[in-house]
Parts: sequence; structure tokens; C-alpha cells
Amino acid sequence: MKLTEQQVNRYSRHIVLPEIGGKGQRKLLESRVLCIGAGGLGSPALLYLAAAGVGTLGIVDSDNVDLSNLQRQIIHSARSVNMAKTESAKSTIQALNPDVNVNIYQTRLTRDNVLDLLSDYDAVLDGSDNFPTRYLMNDACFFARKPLFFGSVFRFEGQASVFMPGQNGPCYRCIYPEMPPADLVPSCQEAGILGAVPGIIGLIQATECLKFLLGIGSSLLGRLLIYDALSMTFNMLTIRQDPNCLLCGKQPTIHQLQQYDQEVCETGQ
Amino acid sequence: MKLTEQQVNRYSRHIVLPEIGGKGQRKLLESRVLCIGAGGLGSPALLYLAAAGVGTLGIVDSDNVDLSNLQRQIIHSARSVNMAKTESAKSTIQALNPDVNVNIYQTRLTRDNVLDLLSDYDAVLDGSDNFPTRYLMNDACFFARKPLFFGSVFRFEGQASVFMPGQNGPCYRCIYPEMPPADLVPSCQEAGILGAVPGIIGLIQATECLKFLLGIGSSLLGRLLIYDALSMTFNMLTIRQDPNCLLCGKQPTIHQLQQYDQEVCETGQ
Amino acid sequence: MSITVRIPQPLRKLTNGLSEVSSSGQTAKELLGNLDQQYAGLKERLCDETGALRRFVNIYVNDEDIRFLQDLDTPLKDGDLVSIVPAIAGGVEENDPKNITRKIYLTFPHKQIQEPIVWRLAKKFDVITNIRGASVSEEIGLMALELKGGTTDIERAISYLKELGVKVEPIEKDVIE
Amino acid sequence: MSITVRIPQPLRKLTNGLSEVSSSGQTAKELLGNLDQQYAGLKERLCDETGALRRFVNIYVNDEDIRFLQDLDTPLKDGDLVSIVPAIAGGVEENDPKNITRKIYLTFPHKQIQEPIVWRLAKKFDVITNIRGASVSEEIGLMALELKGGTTDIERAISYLKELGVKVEPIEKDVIE
Repeated sequence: MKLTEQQVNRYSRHIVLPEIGGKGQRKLLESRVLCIGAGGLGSPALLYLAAAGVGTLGIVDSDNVDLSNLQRQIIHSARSVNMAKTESAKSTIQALNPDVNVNIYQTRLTRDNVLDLLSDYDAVLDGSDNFPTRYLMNDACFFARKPLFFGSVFRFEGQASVFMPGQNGPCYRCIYPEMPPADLVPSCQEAGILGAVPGIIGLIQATECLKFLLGIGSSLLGRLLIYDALSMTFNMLTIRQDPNCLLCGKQPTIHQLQQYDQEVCETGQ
Repeated sequence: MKLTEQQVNRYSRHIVLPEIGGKGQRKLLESRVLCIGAGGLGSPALLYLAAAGVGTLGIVDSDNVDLSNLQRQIIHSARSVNMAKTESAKSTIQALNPDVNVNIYQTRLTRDNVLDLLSDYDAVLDGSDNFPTRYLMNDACFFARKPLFFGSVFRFEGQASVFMPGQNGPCYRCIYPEMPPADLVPSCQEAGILGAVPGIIGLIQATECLKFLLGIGSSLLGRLLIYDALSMTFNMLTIRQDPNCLLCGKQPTIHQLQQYDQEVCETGQ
Repeated sequence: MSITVRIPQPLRKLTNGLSEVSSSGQTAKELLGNLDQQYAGLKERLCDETGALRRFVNIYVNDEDIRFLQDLDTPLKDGDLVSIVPAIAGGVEENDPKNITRKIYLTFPHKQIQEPIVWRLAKKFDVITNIRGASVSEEIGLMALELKGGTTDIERAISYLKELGVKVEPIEKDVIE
Repeated sequence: MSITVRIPQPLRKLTNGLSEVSSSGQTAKELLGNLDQQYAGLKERLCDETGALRRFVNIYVNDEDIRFLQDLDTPLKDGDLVSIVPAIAGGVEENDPKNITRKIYLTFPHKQIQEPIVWRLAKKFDVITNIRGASVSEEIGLMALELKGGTTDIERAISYLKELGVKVEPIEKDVIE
């Protein structure tokens, strides 16, 4: 694959970086990333992955755009209210960068379809807003050996990390073995969130994903980033693979995808 | 001012936060922010300020959209190449949130026009990509007593802080008394930059600006945030008002805007 | 001896909004006990009935997870920095009591008397509404309303009412059933 | 004694790409001397001819600016963390030598022989081009080209040539004039 002159121009600010160069840019154009959710986290992640020239982006979301999403989901617009989020995101991405192939999956993720979806991609960016989807993606990425770029937000706070099955780092279950019991999980309607918080966390996920695709820098593998917008602090915690992890530990008991019981609502935060 | 039912719906994720509420949302809708540059920093900042419902956004940029901008300037699209950045940004903002009034200034900032421009706004977000504009904005915000939300990027690295004239914190000249001499400053053509880096820094500027408008949280006043995307580290340094600062120190020698000699090129990073 | 403890957003309502508090304790367990003295209810949010840490909350001492140290027996020393880090998700507030009942008086503004606000409330939010009494004329609307649901949902429903211009007053304290 | 020093992006070409290095020194000044021994050229980038810190670079010891301590005489102790923080701007690389000359051989691919690549180069980048020799036939194009300008501009011009499929080989070492 050779860059066209237009591509050299479009990506010139990457190409002049010794860490990227024409070679790195070609890698990005040949890469395939699956994004779970085109919501608060998926919006900035998808836009910046597309701008960077990631060649193929998959988007999974079963939801339609709601007016209350627009306070943070900047890939959509007032015109796209009631449209499928997948369609709306695809059209914004293609307007920004026609180089990018966008595959859309307007469906709920289940244990029956997730592995099939994953198999086509090099990396997964989790922009989901609920625990069942997060545990499903964690387990599926472990079984499929796909790197998972994790992010999560709540009110003014966010978390981000990278899970790389088989690379000595933890999975999400190593950090939080079980999801909070269903009776502690309220309705699907989201709690409040400062819109710019998923903006920053989604961008951190995208940045880590780009670094992985390019093979540069030190990733968040083994580190959990905690962001607090109110105090504007970023704290870094050490996270470890748990030898007792039921999924990736020494004596695993989870050998296949589970029934993730809680009702999965919106895919995208 | 009373929120319409549509506004209650659009901003519901803010309104349910006790730190914001309907009162905070009304404050945002009544606020006026001037953004210098609709480039790499201005793109995410403007989108998230608009999504958050900041009522009036001013955009200063003299430049047209170039194909090489689209690797990071996500407020523009392939259709807007060769269009004025101000016009392109305005149309994206209005598609996202028609509540927002957008004032555009397709002009270069000079010592003759800057104070006039500032006088209409509550806060200034500096998304410029060059030293002359940065020092001009620093000095102008000091004289006009406007809070300045500062960000700057280079390759894989970024810096952010908040300058509040009259509030015991430093100004940019307290940190860097002089701009690098002109013969050390290469051409206006930008050096390389990982696109997601100005994404994160611009969002941090926007977050700090929203916190200021809402009067919540602890700002970056007196702190300089250093972000390194390659190592994914955020370091926080203490910055202080310099009693010897020529602008805001005890015996200032700068009593009016200077001739900022280096040629000002693109406004927006 | 002073230990700095970082409090996550969901627990700050117990610490008067503070994101960092000072406390003490020779071990993590003792620290939790002391914190609970200072900020009643904190320990209950973090530990189950047996005293074990809940599986969706972690405690880090100087950036190390206590599960990889000596768990709640991990010794602490002066100057240690302890972070409490729960699992978070956009739609979810952990340890959010699910079944509370709140009784409120509503006073409707003139123009909204005709609108089926209570119906919209039940439709829009995950709360059970129960009208305990009402006095609606053409001039003014008064209503005693009982809301059942999660605290977040109820908070949101009440915010919504206020935004619509409805005056909301509590009838009595919350009852956790 | 070991001091950890954080190196900013623009200076990492001197530290083999390392973002953190270890060094030593009783004072900030001594540290800079030692760093310069380990990574030649570093001190020159940070200090002017008189030895004073350049005014667009700051040094922080454990998050405090040395200008508010004892400047270059600030004492250091084992375990200190030193950060070097230059002013940055999108379009600008500090301490980027402006006037260097680089001589290169270019081999053009067949299809581009007709294209005015050198003209495009001068138009697109802030470099002065000077053709020192050329041998262009219908089969192959060879050229000895001299580029003058900032290192960044020259790097970018060369990247651009390579992306177009032009083979680029150095004629001799860079000459800083």
C-alpha cells in the first residue's frame, strides 16, 4: 500500500513525526478497530480515530440519538435526533474523512454475536455505559485475544486502562471480580455527567489505541488512570493480574461467555 | 431566564448533577466565551462548550481549512476545505446546538483589535499555535482582567493551566518571561502532532472554563499540567506569580500592549 | 499519624463533598473504622455484612491494591495515601439505595394545572408515583405525592418538576424501607 | 545519589528517546553539568553563554520552580524528581537550529522524472533549494540537492520526498553554519 499525494497531505502532521512517519500512517490505514457504543465515550474516540486515518472502524450501537445525548455526544447533531446512532456516527465520520471504511452494527451485543463481531478487528474500544456489556466485552476480548481499550465515567469522574490478554496485565475481572448486584443497579436512564468528562476519557482510550496500532510509547497496561474533573487531578494506580481471577487466573472457572443477566440498555455512554 | 422544556431535556444530564442543576445550566446559557483559534485546540473546546450550552461563543481565526488540518481539527470536514475556519466551525456548532449564538471574527489578532474583542466576553480560551498570539492574549487578558484558559501542544506533549488576573496566580509571563527569540522560531508551517493530543488539551481547557463559569471545583490556577501521550502521564507542577514579572509583578514595565514582532501565522493550533 | 484518603464521587455526599479527607489507623481495617466514625455510613458502603470489602470496590495504598498486599490487614504508616476506587459505569451509581419512598407537596403554576405532569413523571423516570391527596382548581394546583424508587431516579424526577416551575416541598423525611 | 530527570519531547533526540533519565548532582547546576556529560548538547539547549537558564525553559525540583528556590544553586537530594519544561507552541520547536545545510542525493522513480518536485518542495516547505548537479534521462533521474533551513523544515521536506517514492541519500554530514 502506497500513500496517495492527498493522503501525504492529509496526514502530513503525523508523517513528519519520527515515531509515526509514512510507515506508521500506512499501519493506521490498514488497521481495524471495533468501537462499542457511539455515545459519550465513542463520540470523541471515533472522531479522533477517523481523523487519524484508522482504515476501518466498526460501530456497535442499538440506540437512536436522543436530544439529551447532545450535551456530550458530539458526533451526532440536532438533525440526527431519532436516527440510529450508528448511521449518524457513520455519516459524520465519512464527512470528516472519506478514507475510512465504516461498518455499522445496529444491534445489542450478546454472548451469541460478540465473538463473531470481534473476529474481524485488531482492537476493541469499549465505550459502553453499563456493567453487563463491560463484562461481556472483557470476557469476549479475553477469549478472542483482542486488546481492549477501557474507559468508564460517572458524574465528574472517569477511569481508563488497557487490557491485553496474554500479556501479564490484568483483565477487568482482576480489578472488579463481580459486577455490582442487579438490585444495586438502577434503571437504564443515565445518571448525570459533565459532558466534557467522557470527552477526555474517550480521547485517552483513542490515544492508547493509536499507540497500540503504531507500536509506540508505553501503554496503560497494568495502570488504572483515575480522572477527577472537579479537582482536575489524574491519579495513576497499579493494577495486577489476579492469580485467582475466575477468567484469566491460574484455575479459571469461566470457560465460555456467561449469561449476563442484567438488562442491557443503551450501548453507548 | 427560564429553561424551556426542550432545554430541560437537552441538558438533563447536567441538571441532575447537584453541582450544576437548573441554576448552573442557566448560568452556562448566559455565559460568553471567546475562543482564539478554531484549530486543533479550538475544535474540541468549541464542540464541548457548545454541547454544554454555553450561550455565546466568539471564534477568532483568520485562516481557511486545509486538508492537513483534518487529521485533528474535528470541527471541520472534508467539505469545508478552503472555507474560512470561522464559518466552518460556526456551521458545525449550530448543527450540534442551535441554542448557541456564534460570533465570528475572521481576522488576525493585533494589539489594536484585541481589547475591543475581549470586552464582550466573560472568559477567553487560548487555542493559538504560536508565541506572538499567546503573549498578546496573556497581556490583553491581564489588562482586561479576563480569565484565560491556556493550552499548548507539541508533538506528543501538551501543557494546560488557568490564568486569573488579580487572583494571586501567575500569568504566562511569570512562567516564561520572554518568548523564544525569532531566529529560533521556524516557519509558520506546523511541526508534527499526534492529532489526539490537542484533543485532550483542548478538552481540559474547556472543562476548566466550564468549572469557572459554574463556579465549581478547584481550577488549575497555580498549577501547570504537563501531559505526555507517549508515556500516558499527567504531571502537575506548581507555578507562582513572579514578583519580578514585567507584566503583573510589583514593578511592572509593561503598561500597554506590545508590538508582538514575530509574524503571526495561523491563529489556531 | 495522618493518612490521606481519596474519596470517589459516589461517596462524597458522606464527606460533605470533600474529595480528600484525613484519618488514621494502623491497618486498612482500622482506617475504615475510623473513617466511619468521622463520616457515618462510609464503611457500610465499602464492606458487606461479614466485614469483607465489597467486590466492586477496591482500596489502594500508595497506588497498590490491598488485595495484593495483606488485604484489610495491610499496615499503614504516617503519610500514606489511600484511594477508594469503586467500579463505575455511566448509568449506574453504586450502593445507591434502591427502594426509598419520598413524600412531597407540589404546587403547580397556573398554566400547568391542566398538564398531566404526574403521568409524564412516571413515564419519564423509573419511579412509582402515588397521589395521596390533591386539590386542583382553575386557579391553583396542590398535590401530595409519594415517589418510590432509587435515590438517583427520585432526585432526577424532583429536579425535573422544579425545572418545570413546580414548587416542591418535603412532607417528611425519607424512609428507607 | 540518584536524581530522576524528566526530559521534554524536544530534547529527547539527545537522550536516545528516553523520557526519564537518571543522573546526580548536589545542585541544579551540577546536575546540568552531569547531564551534559551523559547526553552531549543538553546543557547548551537549556543555558545561554553566561550559564544562565534560558528564559523560555524552566526547571522544577519536585514540582517547584527553581527560580522560586535558589535558582541553579538549588540543592538536590537523593530521590529528587527534576522536570525540564520548555515553552511549547504547535508551530514551534524551541532551540531548533535555524540555519543548517543538508546535501542529499535524490533518485527519482521513473514516473516522477517529469514532475517539478524540487519546485514543489520549495513552494511547500520553508527551505531554500539549490541544485548542485543533476542527471535526468527518460529512464532515471539523479540529483544532488542542497537544502537550507530549520532542521524541522528540512526533516519534513525529506519525509515528503520519501513519501513520493524518491530515494534520498545523504552526501555528507550536516553542517551548522
